[in-house]
Amino acid sequence: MTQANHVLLRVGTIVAGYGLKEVLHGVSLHLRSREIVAVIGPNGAGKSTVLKTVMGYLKPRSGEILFDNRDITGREPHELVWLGISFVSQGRVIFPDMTVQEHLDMGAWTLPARKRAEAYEKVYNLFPRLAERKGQKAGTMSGGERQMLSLARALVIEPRLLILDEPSLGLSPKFVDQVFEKIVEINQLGVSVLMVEQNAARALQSSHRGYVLELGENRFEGPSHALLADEQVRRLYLGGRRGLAPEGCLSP
Amino acid sequence: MREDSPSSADRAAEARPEIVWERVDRRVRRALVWSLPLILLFALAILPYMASAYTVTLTFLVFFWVATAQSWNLFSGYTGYVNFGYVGLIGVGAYTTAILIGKFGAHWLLAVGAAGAVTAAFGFLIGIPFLRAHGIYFAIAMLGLAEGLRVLFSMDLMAPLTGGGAGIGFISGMSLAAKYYAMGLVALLSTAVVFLVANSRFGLQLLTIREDELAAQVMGINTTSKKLMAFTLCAFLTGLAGGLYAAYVNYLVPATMFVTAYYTLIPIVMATFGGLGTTMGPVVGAVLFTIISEAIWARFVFLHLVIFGAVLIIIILFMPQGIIPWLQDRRILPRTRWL
Amino acid sequence: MDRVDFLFSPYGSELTAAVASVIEELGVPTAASIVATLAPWKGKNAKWMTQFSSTAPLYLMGSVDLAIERAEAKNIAILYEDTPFPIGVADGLRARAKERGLKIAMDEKYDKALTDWSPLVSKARSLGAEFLAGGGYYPAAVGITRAAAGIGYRLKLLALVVGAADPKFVKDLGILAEGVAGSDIWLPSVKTRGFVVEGATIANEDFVRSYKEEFKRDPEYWSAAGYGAGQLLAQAVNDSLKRARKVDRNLTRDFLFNFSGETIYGDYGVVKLGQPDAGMQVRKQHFVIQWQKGKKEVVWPRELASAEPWIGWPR
Amino acid sequence: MADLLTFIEFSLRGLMVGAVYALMAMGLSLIFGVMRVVNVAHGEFLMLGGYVSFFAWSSVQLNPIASLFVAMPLLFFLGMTIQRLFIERVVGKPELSSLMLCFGLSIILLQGAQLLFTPDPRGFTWLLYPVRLLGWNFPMYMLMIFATSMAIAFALFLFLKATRWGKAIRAVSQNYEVAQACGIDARKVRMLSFGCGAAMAGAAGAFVPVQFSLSPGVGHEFILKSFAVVVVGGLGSLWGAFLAGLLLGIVESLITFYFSSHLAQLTFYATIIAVLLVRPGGLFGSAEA
Repeated sequence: MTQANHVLLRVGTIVAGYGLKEVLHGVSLHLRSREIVAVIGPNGAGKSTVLKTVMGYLKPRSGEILFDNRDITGREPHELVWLGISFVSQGRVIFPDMTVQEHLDMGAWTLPARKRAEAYEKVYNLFPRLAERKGQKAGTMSGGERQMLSLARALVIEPRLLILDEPSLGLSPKFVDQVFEKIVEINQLGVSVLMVEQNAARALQSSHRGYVLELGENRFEGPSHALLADEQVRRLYLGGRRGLAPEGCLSP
Repeated sequence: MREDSPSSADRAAEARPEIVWERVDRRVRRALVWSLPLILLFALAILPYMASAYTVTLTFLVFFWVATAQSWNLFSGYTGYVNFGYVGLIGVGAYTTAILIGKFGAHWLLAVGAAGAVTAAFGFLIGIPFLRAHGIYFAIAMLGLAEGLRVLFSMDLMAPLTGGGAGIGFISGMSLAAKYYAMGLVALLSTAVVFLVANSRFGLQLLTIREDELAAQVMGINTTSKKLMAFTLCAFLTGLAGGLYAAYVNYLVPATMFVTAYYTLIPIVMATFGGLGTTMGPVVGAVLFTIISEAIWARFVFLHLVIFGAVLIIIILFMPQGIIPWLQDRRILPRTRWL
Repeated sequence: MDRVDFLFSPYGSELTAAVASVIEELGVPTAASIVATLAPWKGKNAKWMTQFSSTAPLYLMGSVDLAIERAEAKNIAILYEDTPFPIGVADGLRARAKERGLKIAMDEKYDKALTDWSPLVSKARSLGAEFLAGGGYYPAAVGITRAAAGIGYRLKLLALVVGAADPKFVKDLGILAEGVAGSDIWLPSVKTRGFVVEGATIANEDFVRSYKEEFKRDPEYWSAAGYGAGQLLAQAVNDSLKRARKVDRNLTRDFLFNFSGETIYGDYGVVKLGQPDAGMQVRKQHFVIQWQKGKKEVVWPRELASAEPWIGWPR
Repeated sequence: MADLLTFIEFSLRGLMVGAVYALMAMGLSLIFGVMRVVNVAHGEFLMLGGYVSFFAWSSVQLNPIASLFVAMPLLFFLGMTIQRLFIERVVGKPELSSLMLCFGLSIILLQGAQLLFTPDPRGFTWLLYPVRLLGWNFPMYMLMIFATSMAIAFALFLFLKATRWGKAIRAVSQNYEVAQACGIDARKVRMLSFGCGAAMAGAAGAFVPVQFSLSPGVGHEFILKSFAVVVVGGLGSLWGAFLAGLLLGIVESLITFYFSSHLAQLTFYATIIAVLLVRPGGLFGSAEA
């Protein structure tokens, strides 16, 4: 498709907020093809707001967003899906009264009818547990299963860019590992990933590059292993924990 | 939602002083501010001696609509809880007066006072459970209440008091002038109460509930008791107005007293048009709409309510804050708490 | 309103009731032309307004006589809307049934918001009622007739106010309207002697003829009521002019309360001034009408009947 | 024994009236579920459906079932237009806006109908003869209306369950943001749902001139009953609206027969109040609110 170093997403100094309150005061970031980029930062840093603005749920007051060199600033969320961007929102509240298969049907909204069966097949191969529960309603599933379902739903269209908002929020440690393993696995299939994470250390370990936001502004950025190794970042954002050796990191 | 809180609005006004009103010479302004209300009050006071019975009756109705629009505004305009069962409160007030005069031969003064008290008590009692329901649920519950009262008041159970479906007639013993002055006082009282509320901590707390009830709770406001206070106050004023209205109608039938499309719609339109959560908005709305109504009523009976509906839609879509704040935003009127 | 000498009243019971007190306060002689409720007069000691039209209880009283004498019904079910006018109609039915010894099998009112009459009509049938009477306004007349037909209810007589007298009734219900009885206060065909005004007698047929020439259609009852009330007030004014050479409110009023006679609308006569129910109509009669072959026929009282009553519904 | 039979008879009778309530309430619930708007003008859609059916009958003798094919599309497009022009602007705004907007629409449609169609009550007679069923006499038209209503209700369930756009409606009502993240244009779905909701009310209305009496104000009684129905069923729940519609039809019929129509009406309003105060999410529905 595109060459490896191509910049897929470029967010240029966006300013955005809710009502009278401005949350982002000019945040910039970019993501290259086949990269996993993690955005971390303390509570209220505006991490999720960045994603909401990229996805078009929130219109930026200034700044621009380019996807594949195309200006997508202020586009509606559903339009972005047609361009190959998938979004998994925070909290895993999906469609409680719909079955697993129906979730995939919805995920396949932008696919032409003839391609859907094949797409379902691929996703079920990636998430064998879901294949066993095609008829189960999402409302009756556990938190971890619902997160997998959310990912599956977002992957049906084989997106070029997958955007994840707090994928590990509220999951038990066992599931947290599973989710991050899955993200890396998805990435290896060729999907670029932009994620926002509360669990900063874990996110940096499973990403190529990272951004640190604070109070709606860029604070640090760089390769994830470098951020993990950085004294200041570790003290301020990783709870001062040592022993998070950069060895576990993905190579850029 | 109104984007400008009163404080920020005041600051904006200070920053840009080119308000149309303020271009007028200061002394002229002061003279106008003091003389206009006095002239108006004086004119209204001598009206019954100067004008025809028709004009007096029409002005009486303007007073009634001012009082009801203000009362509706006092609760719904400030808290954002849409009271779709407003006619129920008017009905309780009206029936209290009718029963006390018609069945017990009470003096009208006592009966109308009692109407205020009974309606306030009624509002307080139903407020306790009803105000637990939020937003749309409250609106629907109130609609159900008004219709339920209509049926209840026509049932045999209540017939010894209400006369059932056949209605209750009585002679109020009030002259037209007495009705006029009494309703005028109720309108004045309602406006005064709204003014006091608007400029108090209480009013600010109510507005906070309207903007975000959860946030208000977090800020330590006991939202339930504030809403209940506002609702009871609204019921009290409505009861007085409804009681005097009964003296004007002289004959109450549940089927014609509890008409939502009339007694609930009109105060809502008047208050919303003038500006919810303002002091003078409902007055402006009531005066304007009674005149419009009277002008088109005779020739186009149905058209007159169509216009009410259309105005409501236009306001909601294009100037949700109402005419007074709209004029303030356009710097035609000053931002003062008197409005 | 300050400088008028007399008034025609507004249309309808509730409006009239509402203005009654204003009229009394201002002292304007008024003949209330279309109002069937008693409320403005009953126990009110009215001094200025008289009832020109008839009262609700008179509407269906004749049908009770018809049911007893011709249909040989043994009992009656009274079913009526819980608003002033139908309540008055039911009062009349109840009083006449008691007076004539007709057993009351069911006596029930319903809320004006009722949309399905079949439970109530079924109840009347389960109580064995042979004569069903009452109603309310137009929707009730149609609804009750439909509900009765829908359950296959066979009645000796079905008499309903006001809707059953409406020409639409037969259009909406077709064959089912056949044999349904109703009440009419005035018909173009009824003969009256009318008033002698300035030497010329204007009777009902004269009124109908001129109306037809003017408007190219039959007058409705409210036109006749208005005209009749006009005749009455004109006579009252003439009377005042004759006595005092001016239009005097008191003299006009006295005439309205004391006169007893006939206009094109029919008989007129009210309770005299000073008595408890002063101003209330006591002389105006109602006819029982019945739909027969798509036409409205007067079937009661006998001396005014245009056709023999049909017994048994549905046809 | 006779008492039990009477009880069953009136339950069945109520069930048939309840089918019309169910149709209307399902539309109301659908609209609420998708855009959190209580369509106070829903009764007027019912009224308009009634006039379509009435004029179809009086001009070309089209029976009410056939006229559904006119009434439903017409109301569908009217609903979509109203949604696009007015309702869409208040979606997501405080409920004061949407409630008052719909109230204004309701008054305009009601008074407009009075100007256009006159306040005269209308109706026509169709299949009005008793049919023996299970030992009781039921009017033929009632059986037909019941069967048609059931068919329409199930068609709606099927549409929502099995079609692409039907599923999209459910998706938007359950999670509007995720539905957008699937590529679904929520504005189109809102238009579609409002159209469907209006068409349901129109379908219920098509039976009004046969079963009840049609006048411009007829919507008022029905909207109040529908509120009771959706409140019992849980606002936003279609199955809840369906079942509660039938249930309240039965309850109304039984109370009218055994007690009085006043008590039956009062039951509706008391139900609204009681349910909202005890379980704001409805009896059958989820406790969402």
